Amino acid sequence: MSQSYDRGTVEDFGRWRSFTAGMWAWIFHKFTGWVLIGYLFTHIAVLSTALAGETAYENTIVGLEGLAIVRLLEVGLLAVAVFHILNGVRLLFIDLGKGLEAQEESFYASLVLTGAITVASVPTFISGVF
Amino acid sequence: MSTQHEHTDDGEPETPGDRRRAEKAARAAEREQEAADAEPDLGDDAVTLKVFRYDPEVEAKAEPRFDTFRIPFEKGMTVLDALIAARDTYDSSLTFRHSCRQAVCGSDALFINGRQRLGCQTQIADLEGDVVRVEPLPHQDVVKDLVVDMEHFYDQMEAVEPYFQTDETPDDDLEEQFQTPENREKIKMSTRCIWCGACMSSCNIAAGDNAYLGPAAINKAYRFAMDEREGENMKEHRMELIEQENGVWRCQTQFSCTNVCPKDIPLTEHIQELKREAVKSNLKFW
Amino acid sequence: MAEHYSSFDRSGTRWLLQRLTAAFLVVVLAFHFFLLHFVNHAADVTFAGTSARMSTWTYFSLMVLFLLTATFHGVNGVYNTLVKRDGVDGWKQTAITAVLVVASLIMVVQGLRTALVWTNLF
Amino acid sequence: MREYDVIVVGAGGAGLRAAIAAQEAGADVAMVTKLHPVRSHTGAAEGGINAALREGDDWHDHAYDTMKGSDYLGDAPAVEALTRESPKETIQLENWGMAFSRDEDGVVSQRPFGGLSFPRTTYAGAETGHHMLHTMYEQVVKRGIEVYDEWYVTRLAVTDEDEPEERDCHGVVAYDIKRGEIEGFRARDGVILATGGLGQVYDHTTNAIANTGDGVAMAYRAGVPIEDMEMIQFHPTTLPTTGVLISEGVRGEGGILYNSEGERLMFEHGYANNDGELASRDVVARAELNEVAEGRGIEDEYVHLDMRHLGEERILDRLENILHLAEDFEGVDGLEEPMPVKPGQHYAMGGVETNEWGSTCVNGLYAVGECACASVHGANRLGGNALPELAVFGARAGRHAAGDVDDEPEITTGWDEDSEEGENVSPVPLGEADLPSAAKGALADGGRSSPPSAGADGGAAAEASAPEGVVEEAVQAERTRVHYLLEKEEGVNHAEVRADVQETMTENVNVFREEGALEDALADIREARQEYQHVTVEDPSRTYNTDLIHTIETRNALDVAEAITVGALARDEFRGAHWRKEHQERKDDEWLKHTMLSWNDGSPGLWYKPVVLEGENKSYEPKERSY
Ligand SMILES: Cc1cc2nc3c(=O)[nH]c(=O)nc-3n(C[C@H](O)[C@H](O)[C@H](O)COP(=O)(O)OP(=O)(O)OC[C@H]3O[C@@H](n4cnc5c(N)ncnc54)[C@H](O)[C@@H]3O)c2cc1C
Ligand code: HEM
Ligand code: SF4
Ligand code: F3S
Ligand code: FES
Repeated sequence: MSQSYDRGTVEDFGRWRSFTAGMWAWIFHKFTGWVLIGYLFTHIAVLSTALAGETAYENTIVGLEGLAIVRLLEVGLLAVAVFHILNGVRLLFIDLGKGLEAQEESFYASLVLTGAITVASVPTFISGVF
Repeated sequence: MSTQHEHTDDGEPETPGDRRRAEKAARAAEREQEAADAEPDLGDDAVTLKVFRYDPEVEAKAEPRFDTFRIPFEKGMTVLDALIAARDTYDSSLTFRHSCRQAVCGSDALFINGRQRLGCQTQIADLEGDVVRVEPLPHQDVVKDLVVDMEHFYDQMEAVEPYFQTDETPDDDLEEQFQTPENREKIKMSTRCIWCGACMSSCNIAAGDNAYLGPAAINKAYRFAMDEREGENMKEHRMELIEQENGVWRCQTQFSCTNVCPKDIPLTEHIQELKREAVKSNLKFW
Repeated sequence: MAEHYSSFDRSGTRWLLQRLTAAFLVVVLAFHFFLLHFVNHAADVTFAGTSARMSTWTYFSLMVLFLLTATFHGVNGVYNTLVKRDGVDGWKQTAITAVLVVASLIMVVQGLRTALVWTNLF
Repeated sequence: MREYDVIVVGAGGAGLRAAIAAQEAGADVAMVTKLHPVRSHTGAAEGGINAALREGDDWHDHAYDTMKGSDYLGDAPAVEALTRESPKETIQLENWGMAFSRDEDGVVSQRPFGGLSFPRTTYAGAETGHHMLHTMYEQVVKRGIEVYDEWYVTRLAVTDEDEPEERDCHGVVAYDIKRGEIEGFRARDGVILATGGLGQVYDHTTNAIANTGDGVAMAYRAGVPIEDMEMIQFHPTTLPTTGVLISEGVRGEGGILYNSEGERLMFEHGYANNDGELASRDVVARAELNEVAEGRGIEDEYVHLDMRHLGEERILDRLENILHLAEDFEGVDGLEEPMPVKPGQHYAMGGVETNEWGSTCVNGLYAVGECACASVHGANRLGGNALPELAVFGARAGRHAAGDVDDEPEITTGWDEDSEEGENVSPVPLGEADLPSAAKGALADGGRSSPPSAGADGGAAAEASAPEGVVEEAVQAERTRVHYLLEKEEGVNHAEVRADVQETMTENVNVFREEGALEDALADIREARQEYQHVTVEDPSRTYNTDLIHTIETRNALDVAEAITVGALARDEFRGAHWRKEHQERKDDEWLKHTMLSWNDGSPGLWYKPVVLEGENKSYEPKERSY
């Protein structure tokens, strides 16, 4: 066969510019999914301080919750979770063959809703640290 | 297709023929450059084409580059028309596939302004921006200029047993199989595929994983699996093909295949329907 | 012509489970977030409070199910992205599978042990 | 050198069917095609396949319609083979899973078409050819038939006896477009040409860019006579900007043609008082041009085809593809507005002379499909008769080549006692004769085995007459040609030559033909031939060199264009698609005969052979053709 030119990584990285809604949704869902599973591992690790006793547990939680950075991360976590949930629901509908024509709209709706819910929840999360 | 090389007229590296060829190549490159540089006054109504160039054998093109062509615009001009004009007036070595000019042969799926489209089906007037940027289909190896290697695409198409098979054929030469108009309608969209490869090129999953059958092949499988004439036993066999590891499950509903398909085939929908069918047929065994 | 693929690993089962767990998780995760960040503030969480909740059968079993489904859903999701890609086969595939399985087992065990600290059901 | 029993050149409907038939008859088959099979232009066919399938219909009626449509220039044995076997082949396609449109009761749908006495055009939406092509290719995949796609056949390997009737075809020479290598293909039992149409000799055509008449030109240069080349069909409804076809199915379903005054021209101007829009294609095409000439055209160029009254549901059901075509290629919404249409080159009735089994006079060489002339279409092809021709004659030639048939053909091929010498009509020399050129050696691809210039060392004579030797010599000749083209320094670009040919053909050898204009065209073609002597391939690459391919194609277009024009000039009568200004009547006494053209090693000669109007058990009497 003739030689042929493989555009390799250059192409792969350049391609995000031509991404369409469905592809962004896929990227975001992947990303949020990974964050969530990562969080689940940490979460269980943190909670298992309970094995070392009541005080160890309370100190860890309160200590962590006292840090502004943790509060901010929590807001991020909420955003991630909300997006994953909303887009997850969108995907479930797509799997059921419902609303395929509106796949772009439903992705944008997920984004907007995620933004709104996150913003609305900021006071709750921040209260007490600052 | 693997075929052995038979070197006939280019034996030793330094024959007069080779020299002439090299000189000729240099001249051709020069001419191209001139053509690309010279900006004839074409008035306001000119199209600027930026075209991907690559040729492993020609030194000036061995490292991929973009050439710019200015083409006088005509009403109703398609990207394919513009490419033909560029080739016929400026640089006859500009290489791309084309044949039917009417979106049925699937030869000229290209990456035009960041999206997979058929050159012949894309009106320049409908494109945004001043420059029309034409590249070969992403994720396929480039053979030369805008020509990509389609072998892998064909292999995937042929991997799904893309031919009608039925439990029983009519005995008589003149006996037709019946099919309800509803069933024909059901498979109608899926039968429209022209094997252009645009969908495969647009799918990130297919890009990252050559084993994935890809939207076109799955759609082909759908076309037969849903055809009531094939019969129940065949359908089971079809579902097995579709359900294999590299089949439908790899699809992550990115929809880009559906977005780019020049024949408007609802690929994602077909893939999703097959996933549900597969689950249903599996449930029976539980 | 390409050889026909013949590995009939019916990934369909895992696909379906991923959806079913997702459907379940929508409810539970939302509930979980709501309960622990809005109804009870995370900062005010106490061992006793957790303990009280964990000592009702419904909440306890819900949380255990949450743990199991989320682990499956999450790990399976990661597995899908990692394993079924070009070039990942043979020992690499086995290795990734093993690491993921072990990690989820550790997590489930650790999670269950923690839950048992809180509950007074047994 | 590769070796097979049967080699099929071209993988459109005709080639695919031939390959399947030959393989089923036990032959080891390979297909060699310059396009991947599914890219063949059969995929563009829209309207349908004529087949007498139904109660109340009869293949004899179909044969009668076809004969009448051909204006009595069809050969009855071929016409009857077509119409008799079309139902079987059509059902065969259905059995292979082709997605025909369906009636309520689940049987395949049929619709009326121009020139038919019964609605027997079996269709699959407005994309019948697409379905047919894909269905046949699927069967080829199923059978594992070897396909060399993107291999361009440049020459036939034919022996060089003096009389074409004594020559043998032993294979072909092909250029692997991707690798840039030339290889020989030896065919033990037969070579089947199925290279399709030649529309690219015109610039307004429904044909694909790849339809350059390669097969016709190659066979012609190898000594096979070509028949009725002047018979070119112009389709009345093509889109003005691109030539994209709007299927006759639109008129079949009830579409109406209007002129700029809003008159239903076919009736109001009396072009076809009975059949109106559904008159035969030549009639409608001339009617439209007449309207335009008399100032009743729109923008002085086209007329309107209106299907809005059919209603959205029916249009979407049966003609959806038309909506896409009108939208994509003319920017018109067929549901809201009438579509602009004008005549455009569509089909070549003539081609390589064959009998009703697809055999040519050269031993072991067959031709089927649009590149062949059996002749079933005579002076005018009926819509929906080409697709069944692909299936019927593809299957027949495939079986015959594989040695599965021992019928005596009724139609003769080559020169015989009934043939009649023709006079030279051309004001300029034809063919290769007297072309002054240094390049003559390499460019004068005679198509026969003797290499034109290089390495004619005589010594290999004995070896050369063995089949392998014939192929090998042809390969050498082609290597010389390709080498020459790639090496040549300065010169003209094939695109200029091609454009000149297209221009003069469209200008002078179109629907309306006049003696003076035809002579001008011959002079122009002569000039283009001279230009072609200086042609050069700028692209030096061996990889996917389309410049080279198009240059070789242009050579074929030249030979074909000349043949069309010579035939048109010779035939001084008005028959079917062939209209002559100075000769406004059909001259049955003189012209119930085929125009034949033989290459004669570079100086083409005209001759004639009688039409066969004797059918199996009846004779077709020429009648006046009115619609
Ligand atoms: C727009 C349109 C609509 C039509 N609609 C109808 C209709 O409704 N009904 C009907 O009956 N007929 C219709 N026709 C006519 C009919 O479709 C064609 O006559 C027929 O499809 C030709 O088929 P073929 O197999 O002979 O050639 P094609 O399908 O053109 O195939 C030619 C093959 O030869 C190969 N080839 C050519 N040259 C070479 C070479 N040098 N080396 C190697 N390979 C070569 C090509 O790759 C291709 O595979 C229509 C035609 C057109 C253009
Ligand atoms: C609560 C509601 C949730 C919903 C509705 C949901 C939905 C989904 C769906 C449908 C998928 C499959 C995407 C695909 O295969 O195309 C998925 C993937 C995934 N989910 Fe969730 N999920 C939820 C919660 C979680 C949680 C709690 C986690 C983490 C523990 C998680 C982690 C993941 C991961 C890692 C993936 C794989 C993403 C990828 O790599 O492509 N999800 N989710
Ligand atoms: S499905 Fe659509 S995009 Fe994909 S190959 Fe077929 S026609 Fe092209
Ligand atoms: S783009 Fe790819 S992921 Fe699925 S929906 Fe289409 S095949
Ligand atoms: S040229 Fe055939 S699809 Fe564009």
